[in-house]
Amino acid sequence: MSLAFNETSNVLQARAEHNEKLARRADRTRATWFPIVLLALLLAVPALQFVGNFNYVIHLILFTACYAVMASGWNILGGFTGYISLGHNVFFCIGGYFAGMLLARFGISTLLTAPLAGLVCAAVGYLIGRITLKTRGPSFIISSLALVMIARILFDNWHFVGGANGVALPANDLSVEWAKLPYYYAFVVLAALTVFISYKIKHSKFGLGLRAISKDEIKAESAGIDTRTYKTLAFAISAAFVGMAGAIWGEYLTYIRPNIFLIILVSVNMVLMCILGGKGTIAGPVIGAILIVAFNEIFVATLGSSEFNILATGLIMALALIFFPLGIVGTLAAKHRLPRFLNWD
Amino acid sequence: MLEIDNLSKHFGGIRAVDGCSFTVPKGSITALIGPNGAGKTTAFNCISRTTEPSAGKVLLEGQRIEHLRPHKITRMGLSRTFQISRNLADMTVLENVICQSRIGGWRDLFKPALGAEEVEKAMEILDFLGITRIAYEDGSNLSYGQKKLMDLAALLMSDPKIILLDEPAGGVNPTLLEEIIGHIQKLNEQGLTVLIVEHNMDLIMRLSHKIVVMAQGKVIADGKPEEVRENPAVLDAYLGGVLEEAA
Amino acid sequence: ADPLKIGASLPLTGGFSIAGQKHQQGYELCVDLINERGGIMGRQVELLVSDNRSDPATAINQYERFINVDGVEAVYGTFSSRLSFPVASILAKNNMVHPLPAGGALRIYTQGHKNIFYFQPNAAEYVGASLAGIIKDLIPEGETPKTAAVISADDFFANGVWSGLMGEKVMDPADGSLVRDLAPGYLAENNIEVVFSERWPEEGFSDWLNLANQVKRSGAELIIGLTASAEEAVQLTRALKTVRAEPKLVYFSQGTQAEYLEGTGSSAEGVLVHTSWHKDAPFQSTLAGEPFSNSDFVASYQEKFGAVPDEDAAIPFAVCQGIEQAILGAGSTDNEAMGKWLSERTRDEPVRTILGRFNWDELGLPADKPFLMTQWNDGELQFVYPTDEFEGVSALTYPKGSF
Amino acid sequence: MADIIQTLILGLALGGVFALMGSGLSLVFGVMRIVNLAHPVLIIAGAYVAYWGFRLYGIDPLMMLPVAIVILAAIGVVLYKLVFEREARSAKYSEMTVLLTFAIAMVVEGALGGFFSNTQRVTSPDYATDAIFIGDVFIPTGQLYAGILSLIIISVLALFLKYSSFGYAIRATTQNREAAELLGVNVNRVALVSFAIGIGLAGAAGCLVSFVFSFFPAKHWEWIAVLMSLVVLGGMGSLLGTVVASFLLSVIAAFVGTYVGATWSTMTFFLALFLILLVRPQGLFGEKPELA
Amino acid sequence: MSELLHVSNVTAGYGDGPAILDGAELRVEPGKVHCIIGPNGAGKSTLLKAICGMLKVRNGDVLYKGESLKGLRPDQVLRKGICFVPQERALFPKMTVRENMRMGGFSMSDKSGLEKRIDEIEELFPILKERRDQHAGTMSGGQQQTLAMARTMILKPDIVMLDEPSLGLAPKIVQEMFSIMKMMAAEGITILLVEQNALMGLKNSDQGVVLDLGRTLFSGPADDVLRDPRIQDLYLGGKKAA
Ligand SMILES: Nc1ncnc2c1ncn2[C@@H]1O[C@H](COP(=O)(O)OP(=O)(O)OP(=O)(O)O)[C@@H](O)[C@H]1O
Ligand SMILES: Nc1ncnc2c1ncn2[C@@H]1O[C@H](COP(=O)(O)OP(=O)(O)OP(=O)(O)O)[C@@H](O)[C@H]1O
Ligand SMILES: CC(C)C[C@H](N)C(=O)O
Ligand SMILES: [Mg+2]
Ligand SMILES: [Mg+2]
Repeated sequence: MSLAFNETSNVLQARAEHNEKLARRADRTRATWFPIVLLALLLAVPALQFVGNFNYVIHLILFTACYAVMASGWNILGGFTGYISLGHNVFFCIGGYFAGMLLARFGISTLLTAPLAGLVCAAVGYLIGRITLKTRGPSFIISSLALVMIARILFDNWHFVGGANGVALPANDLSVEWAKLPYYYAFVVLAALTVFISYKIKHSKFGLGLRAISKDEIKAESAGIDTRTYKTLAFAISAAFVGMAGAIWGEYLTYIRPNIFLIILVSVNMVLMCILGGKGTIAGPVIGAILIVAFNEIFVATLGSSEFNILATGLIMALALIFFPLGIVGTLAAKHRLPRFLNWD
Repeated sequence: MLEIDNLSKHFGGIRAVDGCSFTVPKGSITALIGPNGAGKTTAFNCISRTTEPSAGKVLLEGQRIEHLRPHKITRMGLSRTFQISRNLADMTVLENVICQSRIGGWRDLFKPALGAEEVEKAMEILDFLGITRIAYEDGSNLSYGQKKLMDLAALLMSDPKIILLDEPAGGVNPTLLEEIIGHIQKLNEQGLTVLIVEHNMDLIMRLSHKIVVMAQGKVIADGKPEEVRENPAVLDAYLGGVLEEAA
Repeated sequence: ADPLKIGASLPLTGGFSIAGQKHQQGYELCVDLINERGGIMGRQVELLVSDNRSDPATAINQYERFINVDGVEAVYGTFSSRLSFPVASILAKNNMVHPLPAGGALRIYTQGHKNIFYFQPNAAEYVGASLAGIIKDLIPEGETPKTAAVISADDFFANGVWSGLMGEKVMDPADGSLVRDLAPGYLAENNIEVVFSERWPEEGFSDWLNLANQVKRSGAELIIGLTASAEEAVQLTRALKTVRAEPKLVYFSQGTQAEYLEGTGSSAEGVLVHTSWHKDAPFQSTLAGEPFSNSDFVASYQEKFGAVPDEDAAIPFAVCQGIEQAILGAGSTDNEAMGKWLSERTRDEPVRTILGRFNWDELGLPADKPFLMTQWNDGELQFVYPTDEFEGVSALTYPKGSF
Repeated sequence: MADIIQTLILGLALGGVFALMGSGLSLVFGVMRIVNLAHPVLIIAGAYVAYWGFRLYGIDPLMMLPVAIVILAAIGVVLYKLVFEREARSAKYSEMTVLLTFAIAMVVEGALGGFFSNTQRVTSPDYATDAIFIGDVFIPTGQLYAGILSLIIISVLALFLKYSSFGYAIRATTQNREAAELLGVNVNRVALVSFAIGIGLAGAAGCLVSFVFSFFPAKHWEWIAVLMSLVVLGGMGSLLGTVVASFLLSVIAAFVGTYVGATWSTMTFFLALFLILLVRPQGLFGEKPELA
Repeated sequence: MSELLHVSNVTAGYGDGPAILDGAELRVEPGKVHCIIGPNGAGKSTLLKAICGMLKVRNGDVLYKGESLKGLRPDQVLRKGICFVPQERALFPKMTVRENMRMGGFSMSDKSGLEKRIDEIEELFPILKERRDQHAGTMSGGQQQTLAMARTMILKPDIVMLDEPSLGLAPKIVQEMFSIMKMMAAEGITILLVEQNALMGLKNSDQGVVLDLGRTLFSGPADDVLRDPRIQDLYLGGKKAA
């Protein structure tokens, strides 16, 4: 067999063409208009109260927004940085108690103290991160689980804040149809803010560093990234968002008690929403939150009750994970089938 | 520029690096060679602090660095590649490369990840290495050689003062290698210091100003290429009869 | 006519599932019987039950859905103080009558909610009175236990009982204010010295043998185990048997259920448990305007579910009866009117349920209604105290001796 | 003194049970990198097998061991075929499995609840509430039997992994799936079998648990964190580590329970985990990771 | 010309990505050493993976002794007598050197001679004997490569496919390795290797193959490949190769 070409330049040219054929292109189809339209719609929803009683719709959106905040916040650590925490509800709890006790003792609404609660959580998160972020992978996951248990026992035995029995918080004075609105707006705005900030983080040097950490910490470190600071910072930021959500949630429920915050279902929900929607994506946590809340509602409404409810929830979760291993946004994007409006990255 | 003083690293009973001392003069291309398992990679790891040395000193421009965390060392201008290339999956090659670019202070942290200038610079480097087509490919979906090249690209991105290359030529096509050698020489002329580990003797002989030979964790020879290739100890321990053939 | 919708959110799964499912049975049975008898004011009752998975936030959520989406005209309460506490605020905000089947903690009632009505004998803090009564009334002087070990789950209800026994102050942690000062406590009043006391956490406790051993070592003659569930009662009983404890008297706050007997067998002998209901109590009540006795309840329950009911099914049944009577009394499902009617009940014109008569004080707690004390004897839960309420009281076995 | 010895015995007694509960978890993680959050609920499934054997036919729970192992191993096979086989090649495998197994835990819990109701159960063979008294000090017989059996089972397993040819294949597959495949290992079958063994261990643990603790479907949530901390503390995937950690922690917990307070005894597990991670992130018997 | 292995017009790629190999041809003759060269990313490793069953062959066929290997799993291909040492060293990092060697004989049905065979091979590679109980993952790059090579010799397969065997080896060891390879060839083992150390590879081979653009551009006697100036220019590093 002889050479299939004559001139070396032929090959070089053929190679250029061949490369062109195989090259993967940059993906630049982002739909920022969609989240903005969504936000505008959500801000208008309470107007429905003028024509009827839509308290439940408002409650559902509020609840979804609350989880969207937590899931997006979690995503900064779990999605970008690759540290799966099953213990983020600890910050939900700390935020809830911090702002809740200020409300109980001094009557300051949590809507005002939420940012402060966020800061407190960031500080606590920073300290805890300093310890637990030494471990990686499954060990980290489990240390986070242990964190919840420790927090649970401590809060259960802290009698100043009511121990296991918790504290009742005063409800606001608004009439039934308007009582939810302050919290509704707080959560919707907070969700928008969280999404916006995670978008900013993801596309910053900091975000790139976090993603590098999630893949190979040693490589990241030797690339000049201060991994320890980056990841504790990511931990603190994500704790702050979860904490702010906790602050408002406590007042909304008018009751704070360790096992409202510190049950595994809360932290798993955050994780699940991210994974289902697409870990490390911007839209993922929001979509995950919407879907999980919706599933929940559908099951409770249609199946009413019973073990079947748990079974079905688990089943949906398993199927989603099997068929969308990268989450809905992630998997569709990998297959180049992501509808445009879901690409917020 | 870089001074290694009595460096040791023990793993249990194995003395991977055993009281090793040598220097890398500023502006030079220094080669570190030696048989398999001599401790070259381990020495690299100690210098870049990916491994904690058991004893000894490492000085970069007169400053001791063996206690610093790796990113600090990198920020001081010392960058390295890995013998078995480590790359970041789920990130495009472009991101892999840009990830390595230098970050100034806090404020830089929140700048856009892929700044236009950086992308341009990165693309130039990729183009030079002939791997533009994989710029948006996932960092883990590469051939062995492409990974090595990507590593090299990342290194060039970081504007280092001194680079440590661990077998950069391994698995790279000879034709491309020629170009890379040329490039390294050019950078060197512009003032970059290079410490290189390689088994490709041809490359070492052509490139380096100084050769350090290690065996069993110790430096057994240190000098100009001409001197080292005549050294019987080196011939015996490392080269066999290869050199004659290649020359 | 449209069906009359009534909603109940219950812990059908999760930690409280055993009790929660029985509550569902109780509500269902009652609603079925009402519907068989023609419904309330000619309207069939439609019961909506949702599973809140023992989670307070979900419970709140579900009551809101009942009210805002399903348009229920009345609600039944949920199980346990933990869940009832937050639900109380939400129902108060929505001006619904809130009948509680199980929510014994005093603090639920001291928050100032109107329209809240407890359908059990009394608040947790006062349970100890019955135990004290037994010791005073049924045990010959000189043989009464002199020392006690008090061990308790860290549970809302159990903590309440603890406060009453030990004479603690009940505080509201929200503002640090005093809710009730219970000093000196039922034990001190009866000259019983507490030689050992300990609490175990709400979840995840497994060191029962160790705990039981310490109880035994303390040499206490009276063992008070404030268990939060039948499961804990089983664990504790088995552990006490293993370490061969030999107290004179044992009281648990949970353990009336068949599951308790199954898990402990003959070790249950002589164990006292308080209860709000007993199958042999000869209470007469009304259902759908017709007379309905406690034994009718036992019979119809057995017919429907093939088992003997326990208090976890009986209490919700009583709640359902109470709401029915309130609607009839108010003449409509106007919750304000229903609440008014209920709070106007008196000892002579009470609500009549299979738990007996109910009328409430201004807090929403039943007035003048003692707990029943039962004891496991010969594999049967026998009613032993108080002795003067009705016929058919069995004798107290004393001392208990070994397990 | 008697108090101290007694506390020690009680700690050890509980440790034996935890060791077996944790070992299946450890095996499945060690071999397949699956963090199996469904393990505790499968232990409960195993306990149900023992329970029904006891209740319907009066069979001693210890006699039900082989039955439970077989049944649970079969469940393991089904789970593997349905869920894990297709996931095994995914790069995100290890963390994916945390969530997948969480989902499975819910499905199993729901199914168990549906079949057996949420009522709490316990088997009561005579030895379950008996004890051997030596003077003032007693050894609870139920936990003694459970502990001895669990150590036997674990030892057999450890020997099997270390020396059998299949054990080699298992370890090889864990470390480098592709390489194992290239050397002629049918990696899917290896994964399948080892998963089945791990779940079979849950069945064995279930039998022992059935008379030591009472159980109901939702009970597994209480165990997850405790078992996980044992496994992490011992060093992920190290059988020996899990056993040592189980005994160590149970003993410490017993002392804390006696001398500090029952509330704090559970805390021991988690606090110890935290402290260990501080000084030895890889756990007691884990491999030291690369420099962090 | 009798051929042992025939890769005809094979198309293959990763996942549902583009076809990396597009019409690759390869004829492997028994008892000879074949060397594949080509630029980085040409698809050389991909070709070997496709042969051994790690990658699905989309089009075309792989015939071994006239039988198709398409659709077989790697462990099945191995049992047919084709042994593959991939480029990323296929070792078990947390097993000792000795255990790694034992794994090499995993597919043998009769394991009685295994230990002896390992001892024999260890004689050839003294470092392996010395480091017997060290975990493979902690060995130096070159040591790992040696181990991976040595391990394939346990089975005495029909065909050995080596992806850059000289990678990271000291010159002296490279020489040794090539002489071992020749030894194997002399014993009748057919060798198919991919080399970026192309000069060295071709000099020690009988047949040379150039793979580029996902296709086979040239195949013929190794000397011809070495001598062609265009190939020198494109793949061997230019003039100095001569
Ligand atoms: N983590 C470790 N544990 C034990 N021994 C180790 C470890 N890392 C390296 N070694 C040993 O230290 C010695 C030096 O290894 P090193 O990787 O530095 O060699 P090298 O000179 O880079 O060799 P090569 O040219 O083959 O890459 C080797 O004998 C190796 O087996
Ligand atoms: N796991 C993978 N997933 C997707 N694409 C891959 C993967 N591995 C390799 N590729 C692509 O296939 C092409 C060929 O890779 P291959 O490894 O066969 O090259 P090679 O000829 O062996 O190169 P080298 O000499 O650098 O080893 C590369 O361009 C690479 O982008
Ligand atoms: C009597 C019990 C059933 C009451 C319930 N445990 C509560 O929390 O109030
Ligand atoms: Mg090396
Ligand atoms: Mg290759």
